[in-house]
Amino acid sequence: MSDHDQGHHHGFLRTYVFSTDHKVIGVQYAVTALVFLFFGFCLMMMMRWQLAYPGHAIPVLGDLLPKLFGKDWGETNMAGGVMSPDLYNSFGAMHGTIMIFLGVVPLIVGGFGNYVMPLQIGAPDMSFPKLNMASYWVYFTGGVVMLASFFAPGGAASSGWTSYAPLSVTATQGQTWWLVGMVLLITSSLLGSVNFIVTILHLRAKGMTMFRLPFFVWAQFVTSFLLLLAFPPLEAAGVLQLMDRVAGTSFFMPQGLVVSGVVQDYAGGGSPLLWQHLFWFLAHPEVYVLILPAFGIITEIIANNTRKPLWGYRTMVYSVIFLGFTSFLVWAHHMFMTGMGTSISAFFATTTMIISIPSVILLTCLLITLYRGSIRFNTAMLFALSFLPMFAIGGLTGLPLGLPASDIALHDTYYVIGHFHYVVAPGTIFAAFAGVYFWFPKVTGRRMSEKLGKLHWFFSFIAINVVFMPMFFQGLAGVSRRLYDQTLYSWGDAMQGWTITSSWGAWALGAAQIFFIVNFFSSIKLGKRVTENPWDATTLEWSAPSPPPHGNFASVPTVHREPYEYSVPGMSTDFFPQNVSEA
Amino acid sequence: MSAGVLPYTVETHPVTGVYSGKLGTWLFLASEVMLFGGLFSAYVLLRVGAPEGTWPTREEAELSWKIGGFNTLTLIISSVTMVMAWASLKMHNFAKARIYLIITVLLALLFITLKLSLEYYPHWHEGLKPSTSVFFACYYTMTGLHALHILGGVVVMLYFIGPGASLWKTDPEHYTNRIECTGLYWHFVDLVWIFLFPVLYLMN
Amino acid sequence: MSGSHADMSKHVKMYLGVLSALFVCTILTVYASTVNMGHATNMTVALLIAAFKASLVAMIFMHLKWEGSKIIWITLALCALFFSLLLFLPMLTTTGLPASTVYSSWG
Amino acid sequence: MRILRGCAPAIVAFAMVWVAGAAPVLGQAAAPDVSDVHIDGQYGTFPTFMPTDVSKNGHDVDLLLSILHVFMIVLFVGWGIFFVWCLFKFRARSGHTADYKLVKAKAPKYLEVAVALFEAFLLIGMSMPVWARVKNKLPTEADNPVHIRVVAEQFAWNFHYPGKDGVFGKVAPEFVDPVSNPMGIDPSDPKGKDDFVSGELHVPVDRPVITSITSKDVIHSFSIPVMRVKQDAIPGMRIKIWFQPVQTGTYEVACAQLCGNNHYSMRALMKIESQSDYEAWVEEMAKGPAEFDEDDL
Repeated sequence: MSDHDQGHHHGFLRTYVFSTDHKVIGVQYAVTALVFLFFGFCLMMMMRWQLAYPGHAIPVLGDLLPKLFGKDWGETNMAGGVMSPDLYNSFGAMHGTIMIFLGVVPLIVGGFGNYVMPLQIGAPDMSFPKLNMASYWVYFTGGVVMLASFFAPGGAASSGWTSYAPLSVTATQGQTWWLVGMVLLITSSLLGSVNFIVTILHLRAKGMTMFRLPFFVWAQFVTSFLLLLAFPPLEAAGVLQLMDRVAGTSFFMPQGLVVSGVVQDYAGGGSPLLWQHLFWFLAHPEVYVLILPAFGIITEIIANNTRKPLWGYRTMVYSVIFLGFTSFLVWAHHMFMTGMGTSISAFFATTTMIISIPSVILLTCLLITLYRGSIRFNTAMLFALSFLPMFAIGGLTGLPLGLPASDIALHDTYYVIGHFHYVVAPGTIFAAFAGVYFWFPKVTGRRMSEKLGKLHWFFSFIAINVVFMPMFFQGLAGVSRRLYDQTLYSWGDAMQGWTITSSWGAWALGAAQIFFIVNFFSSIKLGKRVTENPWDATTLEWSAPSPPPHGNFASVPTVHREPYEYSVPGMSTDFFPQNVSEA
Repeated sequence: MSAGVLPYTVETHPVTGVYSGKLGTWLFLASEVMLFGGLFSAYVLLRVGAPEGTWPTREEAELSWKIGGFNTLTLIISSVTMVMAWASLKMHNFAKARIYLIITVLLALLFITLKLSLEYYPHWHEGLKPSTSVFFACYYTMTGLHALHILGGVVVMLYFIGPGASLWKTDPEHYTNRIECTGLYWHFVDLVWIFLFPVLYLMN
Repeated sequence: MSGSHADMSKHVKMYLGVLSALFVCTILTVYASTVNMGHATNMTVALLIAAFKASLVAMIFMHLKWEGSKIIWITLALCALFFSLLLFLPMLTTTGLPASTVYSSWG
Repeated sequence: MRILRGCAPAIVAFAMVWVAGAAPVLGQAAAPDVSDVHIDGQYGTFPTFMPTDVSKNGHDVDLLLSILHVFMIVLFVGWGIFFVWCLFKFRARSGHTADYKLVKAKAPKYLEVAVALFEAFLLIGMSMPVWARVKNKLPTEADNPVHIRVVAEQFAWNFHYPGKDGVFGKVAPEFVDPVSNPMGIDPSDPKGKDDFVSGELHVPVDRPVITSITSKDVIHSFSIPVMRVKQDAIPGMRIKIWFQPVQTGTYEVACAQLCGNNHYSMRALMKIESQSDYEAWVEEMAKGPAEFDEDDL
């Protein structure tokens, strides 16, 4: 990536593999994460076949996979080319885990955060470069452990990405691998978040006050605090579950469990709900870990492509801080159905309603930013703009789930799946695509093809709605999530047409990614060469060469103004970069 | 530019008032608080939820307050020697600091040895295993994780006694800062034990 | 906290003072646990002594007493808040339900 | 639009793939009914998609859901119109520049407050009372409720009825026999003599039903969509909820929480019967199953 590295006599390994340069690490994160995203999506595309045509052999793969992994594997998991319920469950669990912990978070925090954030604040690198490298390699190891778990006896973890005990405790060995993998991923996140916070606080260029930070940096800052304080309880929970599985303790196992008619030999005295508390204590803030950096990315792009300052920058900063804080207070709204009293459920419902307010504020600010702008519709902007309505749908459908009474009908149905996928897939992943199109010229010195990019956007946007919109209908109809075959139930049978629609949407979405993959790889070599600031942007990363050399800036930048000074009256250009002095 | 020229590795940042390493260490400790917080939360929830008479009494738990108390004192002393090592560096006395560090490591190893030989080993052989009861599950997990933290601290200190000590010659202030950060971590480990001791040994 | 040579000697004396205070507290907490003051009181006393000891360690050994860095205090305050939430909210979730909800065995 | 015209061939190609995809969709639409039992009610009907509601309390949940969705659609459409209008009106074109000055708009603030107030109303005015009534305020004995213990296991529902005496026998895990005594009813307890366990949920119409829900192994979730009832079945906890059927017929009970590989097939039938039919069924069931009662005598 950095062919400007001449003069540094490091070997190949030190330059590209065990590099401490934040840009190399950022690219490593992003590429690894994109591979994992694609892999996680492939798992889902296979599951969608079973959902659409239960009991029918999967075309091509139904033959291919048993040949690839051996006869034994084929007979237990894919007899006759049909996915077994066990395989379905483990694909489901691993789809969630991979998408969240190995795909999206490493992409938007590890990838974009690592690459863009130091450049945006005018820093030569992260505060702790070696720690940064360690963070990536721990993440990588965690990913390898997760992948290896597919080959554990009994297959990969199959208790859902939530791994509710006691199901997960009594599950096959894959679950142990999952726990080990999670502990590694959490450790990686912790190392990363410490580094991010210190870097943002300490390595800002001269003149870069906190309120001159690009919004993306603020989003990363708050996200890092979420990772720092919310992840450790899950690590604790992971250790406890590991003890339950390996040392025979019973943290999550109450007395008198009878599995298949056999009384289990446990000391007992544990609580299954303990796992859920520790898990959701992380996993709700985790939602904001997914969404805040996405907001950061699209804010950059929208400000750049409306050619005007952000409407309500400070309001947005306060909202994002408030969001981060409140996200620690809402976790038990995932547990309304576990037998909760009126007062405590009212407490969590109230905090949930409160947390919706700053989200609405963020959305409103971005919407009003469009007003009286001069909107350029490049690919990055198209993805960023689609984020807004998609996130709005995701956010609004959170309301009936956050109110305990309406949650009775919708809890654990496809409505939930539709809701959080609207937030994360056409939300965060679209923002990530927007970021790729936007910062690709910075990383490679070349532009991605706009034509292929627009095709990618168009088909992805249509397809992703075809995938997820029917899920709301199914949820309202009462179809439970995580069903291997929903046609056993009258409501599932009645909604099967929508399942098939959804599946075809998923495959179309997969097909649409071909545009991206072709575009991505061809543009690295063939894309149009660009100068340092192809988008006429104002933030500091665009004042560094494309790609930036080791150490980032030719001379240390000084910051003179707010981040989004576009269309300043009386200027010859419509952008006024942060580092350009008045004179 | 290489990592060496990053600002605020030694000097304090004008706004935050600390150098990067110290800020990083405190942030890390905050996450550690939440890690042990998760364990304490588990302990409290399980203990409060335990039906009458199922939580072991002090006699049933068979944890000797004598060994626990002695180990508490060991860790407290090691905390003092740790902070003395840093104070000696501040007074530019490297030799003394090194001796204090070595004593700290020895005390840490004493703690681990006692824990293994007088507690874990005999308990295990008496059949008091993590699977025996929720109390013992908590006991082994919490003290085990704490012991791992001690071992981690030992490794770091050994590094600064041995190969890491060369930094003192080139950049004494940086070395002193690193010892301060190690100290922060070490005191935190002590602090966790200060809670573990009454919670596990005395409160049954 | 960066002090002169004389400052440091003062500090060293303070460290030794804290050491003896911690010793005394450890003995006190062991003694207090042998006196039967009722289960709740015993627990409270033990935790109070532990909290006092912990604050000594944090304030003096970890130099929090002299720590002027706002960000560290903010982080610790957040930490303390979330820690207590994590400690107490899970216990409260079953309040308002009949006592028979949670049981230890099937009966 | 120019871009879209440029993409026309690709769009056509994509559409063809879709048409090819639609063929199996149409073929599959009439999926075979797996159970031979006729299930009453309407499912997945446009526009609400919600299943038939045969309970006394379901209406409250449905009303809340309807209000919420209208509210959501109004917000989204209003918001979307402004969004699309902005995109069109302020598109980059020659002669048009962005305005550096930020608008001073009060409207979003008022709208924000209005939304917050409406959310507060939904929460305090609707959700909380419904939750308190449906989930926590159980009917008293004066309401003449039916008591049923629901015990979930991988992958079946057990419905434990107290029999004619209306009192449940003692249960303990050590008495469990997967075939003869799935609930682990203590054979020496006289109150348990007329207890019986059914794999089908039978309830009388127009009487409140109090279910006490637990699980033997892992977490399940007791879900009856037509009754707007859902409650996790958690081992180590026995949670009571209630509902009141208002119409006879045969319906389905499902498990809503992933509980293992056959989670999808954890289905039971619920028969809502007239009082006399129900009593006859109880009479019949309380007699048998002879196997374990007599063996233990």
